[in-house]
Amino acid sequence: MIILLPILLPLLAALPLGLLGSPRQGAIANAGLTALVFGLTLLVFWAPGAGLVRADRLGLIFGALTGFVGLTTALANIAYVRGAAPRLSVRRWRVYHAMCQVVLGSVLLGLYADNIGLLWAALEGATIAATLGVSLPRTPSALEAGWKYFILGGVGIGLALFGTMLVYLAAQPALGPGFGAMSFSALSAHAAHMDGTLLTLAFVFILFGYGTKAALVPLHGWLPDAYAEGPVPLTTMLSGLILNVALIAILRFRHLLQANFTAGGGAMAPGPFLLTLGLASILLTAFSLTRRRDARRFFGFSSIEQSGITAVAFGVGGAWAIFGGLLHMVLQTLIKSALFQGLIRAAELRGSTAPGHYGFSHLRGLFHANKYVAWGLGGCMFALTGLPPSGLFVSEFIIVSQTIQRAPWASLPLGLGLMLCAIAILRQFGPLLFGPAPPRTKPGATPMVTHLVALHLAIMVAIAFFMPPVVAHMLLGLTGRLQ
Amino acid sequence: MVGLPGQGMHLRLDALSALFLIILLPQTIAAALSGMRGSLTFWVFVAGMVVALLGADAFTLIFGFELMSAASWLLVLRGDAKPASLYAGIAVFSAACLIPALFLPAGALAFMLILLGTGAKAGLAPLHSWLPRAHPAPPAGVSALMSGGMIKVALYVLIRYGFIVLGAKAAPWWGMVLIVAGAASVLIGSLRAMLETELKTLLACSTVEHAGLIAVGLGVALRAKAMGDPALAALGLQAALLCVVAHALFKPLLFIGAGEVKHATGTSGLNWLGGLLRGMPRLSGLMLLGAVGMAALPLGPGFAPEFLLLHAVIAAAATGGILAHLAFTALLAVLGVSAALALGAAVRLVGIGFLGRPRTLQAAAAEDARPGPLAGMALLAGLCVPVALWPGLVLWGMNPVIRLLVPGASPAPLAYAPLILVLLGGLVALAAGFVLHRFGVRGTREVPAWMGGFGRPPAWLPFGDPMTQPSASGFAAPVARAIGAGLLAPGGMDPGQAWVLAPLQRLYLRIVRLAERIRRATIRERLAFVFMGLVLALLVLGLGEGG
Amino acid sequence: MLGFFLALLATLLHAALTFAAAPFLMGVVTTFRARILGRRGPPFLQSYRHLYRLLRKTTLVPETATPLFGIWPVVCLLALGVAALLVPGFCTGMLTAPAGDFITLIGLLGLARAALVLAGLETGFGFGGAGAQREMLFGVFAEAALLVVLLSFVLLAHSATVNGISVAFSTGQIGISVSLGFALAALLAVALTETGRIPADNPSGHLELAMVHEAMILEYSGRYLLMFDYAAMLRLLVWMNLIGAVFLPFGMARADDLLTWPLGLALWLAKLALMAVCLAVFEISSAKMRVFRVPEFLGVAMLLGMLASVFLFVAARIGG
Amino acid sequence: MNLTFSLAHLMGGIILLCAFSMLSQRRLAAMITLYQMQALLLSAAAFWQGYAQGEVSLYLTGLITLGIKGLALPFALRQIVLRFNMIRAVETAMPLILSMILGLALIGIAVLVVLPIAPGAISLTREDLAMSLSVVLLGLLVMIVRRSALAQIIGFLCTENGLVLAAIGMPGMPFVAEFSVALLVLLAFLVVGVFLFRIREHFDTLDLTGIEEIERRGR
Repeated sequence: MIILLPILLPLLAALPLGLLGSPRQGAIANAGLTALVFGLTLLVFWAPGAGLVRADRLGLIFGALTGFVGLTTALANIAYVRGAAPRLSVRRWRVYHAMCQVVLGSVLLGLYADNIGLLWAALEGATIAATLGVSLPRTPSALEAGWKYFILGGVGIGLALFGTMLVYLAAQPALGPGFGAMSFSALSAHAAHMDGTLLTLAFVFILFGYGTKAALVPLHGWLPDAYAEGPVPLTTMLSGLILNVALIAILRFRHLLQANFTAGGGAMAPGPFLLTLGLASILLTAFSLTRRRDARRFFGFSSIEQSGITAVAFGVGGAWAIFGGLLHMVLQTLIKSALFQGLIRAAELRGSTAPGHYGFSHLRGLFHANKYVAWGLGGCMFALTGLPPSGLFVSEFIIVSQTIQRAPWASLPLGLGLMLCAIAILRQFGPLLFGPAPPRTKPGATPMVTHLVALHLAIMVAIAFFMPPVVAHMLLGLTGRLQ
Repeated sequence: MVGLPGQGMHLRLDALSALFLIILLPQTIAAALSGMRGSLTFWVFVAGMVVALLGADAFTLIFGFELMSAASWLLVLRGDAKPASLYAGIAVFSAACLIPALFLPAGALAFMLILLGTGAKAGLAPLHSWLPRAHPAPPAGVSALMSGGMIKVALYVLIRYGFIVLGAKAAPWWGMVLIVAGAASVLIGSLRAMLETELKTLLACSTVEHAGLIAVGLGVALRAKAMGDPALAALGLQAALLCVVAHALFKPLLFIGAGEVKHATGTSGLNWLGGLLRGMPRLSGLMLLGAVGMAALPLGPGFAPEFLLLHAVIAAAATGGILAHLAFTALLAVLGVSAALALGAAVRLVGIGFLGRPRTLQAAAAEDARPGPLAGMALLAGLCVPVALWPGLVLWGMNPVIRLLVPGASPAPLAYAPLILVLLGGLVALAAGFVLHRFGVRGTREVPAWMGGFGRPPAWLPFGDPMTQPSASGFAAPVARAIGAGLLAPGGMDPGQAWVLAPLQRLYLRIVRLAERIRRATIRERLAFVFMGLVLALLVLGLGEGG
Repeated sequence: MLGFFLALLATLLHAALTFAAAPFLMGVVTTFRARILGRRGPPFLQSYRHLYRLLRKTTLVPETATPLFGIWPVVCLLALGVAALLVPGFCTGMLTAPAGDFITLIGLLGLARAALVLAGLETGFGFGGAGAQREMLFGVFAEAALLVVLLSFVLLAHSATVNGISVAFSTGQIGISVSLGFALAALLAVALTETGRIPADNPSGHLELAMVHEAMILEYSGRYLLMFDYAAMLRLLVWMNLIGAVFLPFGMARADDLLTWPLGLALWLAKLALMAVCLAVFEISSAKMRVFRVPEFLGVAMLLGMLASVFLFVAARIGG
Repeated sequence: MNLTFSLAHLMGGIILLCAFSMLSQRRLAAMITLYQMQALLLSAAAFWQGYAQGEVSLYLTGLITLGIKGLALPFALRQIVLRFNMIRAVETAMPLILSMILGLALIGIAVLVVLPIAPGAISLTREDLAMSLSVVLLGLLVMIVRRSALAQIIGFLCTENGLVLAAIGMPGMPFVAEFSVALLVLLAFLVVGVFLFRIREHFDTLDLTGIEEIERRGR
């Protein structure tokens, strides 16, 4: 079973990583393992597995994305560890690398699993690993962030489990007891015959459970702190990957509900729930971004916004909107990981990558320190706003236009929120890049990671604007089935 | 395949987009000559405008429009970070209005959104106050293209949607809304142009005025078209489109010139200039020509559009009920006041900046402009000449556009014939020249200025005491006292800033404070948010399914 | 062919009479004014002597003036000269009639004003600037009032050229209406301001601080001053012609009918004389206003113009 | 068959009662005792369901519950209480009576949500579902209305009990779920232990006000 390899390899490798090696060796091993996993995620396209772990197209695509982002993050991580090694003990670094691998493996499990129980277990594993990772720096604020993450994440996990059991219960009339009632493919095939009322109840719990992982408002409480306090490369994984798994899980359950609703099975339409949470996320972010003085917290809020946009897209429904939402997830993952890599470089140029060194006032005037890093980071920031030539323009265009057509009432808050967020991000752009640099700033060398950032951005633009029609039609067919 | 996944981009070239592309060309060349050739962002900016003009589907249109906004934002940011955020806000706001509008069913809501989106970008009141702050920020070439080209692209979108896409559903009151917005911009723009002392800000205010003039013309045409009066619609369109063409020539000219003034003297504040005509004769001559266009004086490029516009408004006053009649009468008064204010602004620009004595040493030592910008300005000035002297020809060239916008219209010939005026003027000049030559004493003698009988300035002030000269702000003081006090917000602030943007900003801050309170919640309170959300959802569920 | 020839002849006659009579008219007004005040006043031909004297004087150019110093008088003179050719005097239907659009006329007056103001700013001395800024302030309201008045004319006459308005009004179908009365009052106010007569400016005043028109040309001398002075005279005539053509169109000759010319000429002179007397009487019976009262004065004119337009509409509604 | 259901009902009801009485307790020791009772009842319920359904996995669940939740966890919690000298009453965020009214309302909502489910459609009775849902919600409420970290953890554990109560009622639910719950509790407590240890390192008590203090400093 090839499909088990990319999942088990990192999970098993976590043990030796957690017990052996210096930080530097750990980072290199981490990168090597991740490269292997990336290769495997590509290989899996030809062997999507069977039974409990059987990847569908969606899982495969996001699996490859996870592998790629994991790889670039791990590469950037080598440089990060080199600079940050003295800050933590060797044991902590070992735990840190082990947790990176656990997160990677659990995320892949979550994406590839066909079983709703496995999906849940995967997310739980990822949460625990990430909690440990976040609290590693052991400063009071890091502990606090980890504690928040644990409490809110734990509650979310509990709610998701309840939802999962309710889904199983709702599937009883159609599928009877046993593994069949927990398999996504079986559930989606028999969605119409499930108990609609129970399914709706289940969806509410799933939404609030996995919504906590996806950091939708009002379940977002853990995210900004976790972003700001944990080690940066781990934050990258958090921002892109765990959010993605949670959102895809929500998408899959939403599909069950929608199918049941369309077939007249007694379920409520999932749209209003998702739209409400999504719009709340976007609007709260819109008003929270301006006052942020710490760059990582700032981009943490931006992640909440992106989750909200995706949730709105899923809530709007229809093949195009879901396509837009998925495209948005892919692009935003690429941008965010590039952004955090750039942020590490920027902080390094200013002396330290420790948490607390990411204030905008500390980073400002990057252009005077290093032109390429500045443009890389600035490009990522600009890309987040959704103005062309950023790829997010395409996805946001699709989402907004679909919202207008399918849920007109939502378009006003959506447009307002997107607008305010974009303005808030652009407001930071000027000072960060071209503002007066703090005194005693020395121009720094151009690190290799800048190329990685550029690569991310190039891929992002290419995916959005140069998608071959064949691929686009294939994806639209996929989202049509998911609708 | 480039563009929206699975759909791509579609381009189209018709008479309307061709017209706007043509007016884009000379100013792009001029801006490139003025020193923007090497800037990638500048070319992206131009490309955005071209794509927006050529776009045949909503995606391409918005893509080009926003690319243009984004690139120009970056250019503004590099010039001056302060107005950049405001500019970005307006750019995103127009997208936020336009994208929904393109997908709404044709109707009043769609048109109003289009009007908001394009009006914000084109600097129509009440969303104009950003323009005088943002347009002067980037290098002169970009300012030129922003004023001459970018607002035209916004108006192009307005025309395309108002007349073609939503044309079938148009109602007369759409035109009235456009006219009101235009009239307000005309009045505020011209008044502020009269009061501003910074050269580029002054020009940007004048841009607001011209955008308003174009909007008034379009409004008259839209109203007439909806009322089934193609002749009047054609007249209004002629006025608007001719204004588009003329403004696209003389405003970039003026902006590039202003940039050169700044380059030569280190300042573009009128109160620090003066007497530039001596040091920069060629630049000053070209600026004078541009100022004639800006002031809408006869034989200048700006007069024919103004002429057509006034005629269109007068003709429109004869249609509709008593309210419309009153409105158009008031509109004429507004246009009259503004025309005179624009004349005053142009006169002040020339009279304070280029005539008189230098007010600073930099102004006294200014050397003529660099050849590149000068060549660009000369190109624009050369193109101004046919527009000024033979506007009929330009209007003839526009006929396909007008027929495209108002099917069945037959544009009337122009009643204003500058060539005849030139001929008459020539005859008068001949006669006067003959009299002076035959009977008069020739020759002039250079003497110290009389200065109302005051004593000569000391030797260390070769140009006299600058403080004795009328200043730019002093020149505008009577107007500021007579009109400004009534039309502008307290403190001479722009009403759009004081009564639209500032309250919005306060509202925003209030909500931000609320959001901060949510952000500062303790863990327990955050948990309570989750819990409340869940309970609320369950309640909705229970009530929804139970009831 | 004959019609064209007659029109050409009428135009040439109009041009000759206008350019020749302009100083005379100014002289008449000045002399009348003095007579009514009980002084003897200068002779009627004093203006010609004044102009001739300027013609024979050397022209002085201030050191601080720019090369454009000599351009402004020329522009001012040409703009008003062309305007004088466009406004019909003793007859309608001249060759220049089609080009004599009212708005073109407003534009030409604006051009002349711009040249005058720039001349005031040319040397960069205080009085010129003070005069220039006042002139600009007056212009703002004058132009608006003029446009509003024009609206009533155009709606009544269905023509925007001065010639067309004159023809339409002379046919008598319009009749005397309230709105024309308002329009007349408004137009008179604008005319007084534009020509620099008493409530707005004192043409014979010599206190620099209070001057408007004279202050702007203080640095000019010789033939440049000649041009400015002559242009001022032309401006007065243009305005009188304009008011005559619009409000007193009766008895105007038709260019293609030679027989009407004598009466037309006689009546034209009589109208000018009448207006000159009226102007003189008005000037001595009122005082010059403070600068900031003038905008109010013109604002009233603008409101009157709007009232004219409104009454026009009301009348049309009642009549139709 | 009738007996099966009524007994299961009875136990579920008592578990709910335990959860509800937790709301009314001010002292940690009493809360721990209530939790222990709840866990013991839960394991009994699991055994009973295992017997009724003939499922071996349910016996296993019952054993895990008995061993860890019924004995080990309360013991550990008591140790913490003793060591940190937290006998005194804990601070509540709102008046007790109000929180109990809220608890009642929550039970009402749980019933309201469960009512529309078609009675015959599923084998688990609606009442059982309503009870487990109520326990979950009450646990969350405990987390919100108590200011002490330990009390919050007890609330969290109560929520887990509710989940297990639902899980053991699921007919033929594959073993995955039970295993996961056990894993969750184990791991969760592990992590909590780590946290307690560290929070002990930085603050004098387990009271979360210390953390709230950091929060107030703001960023």
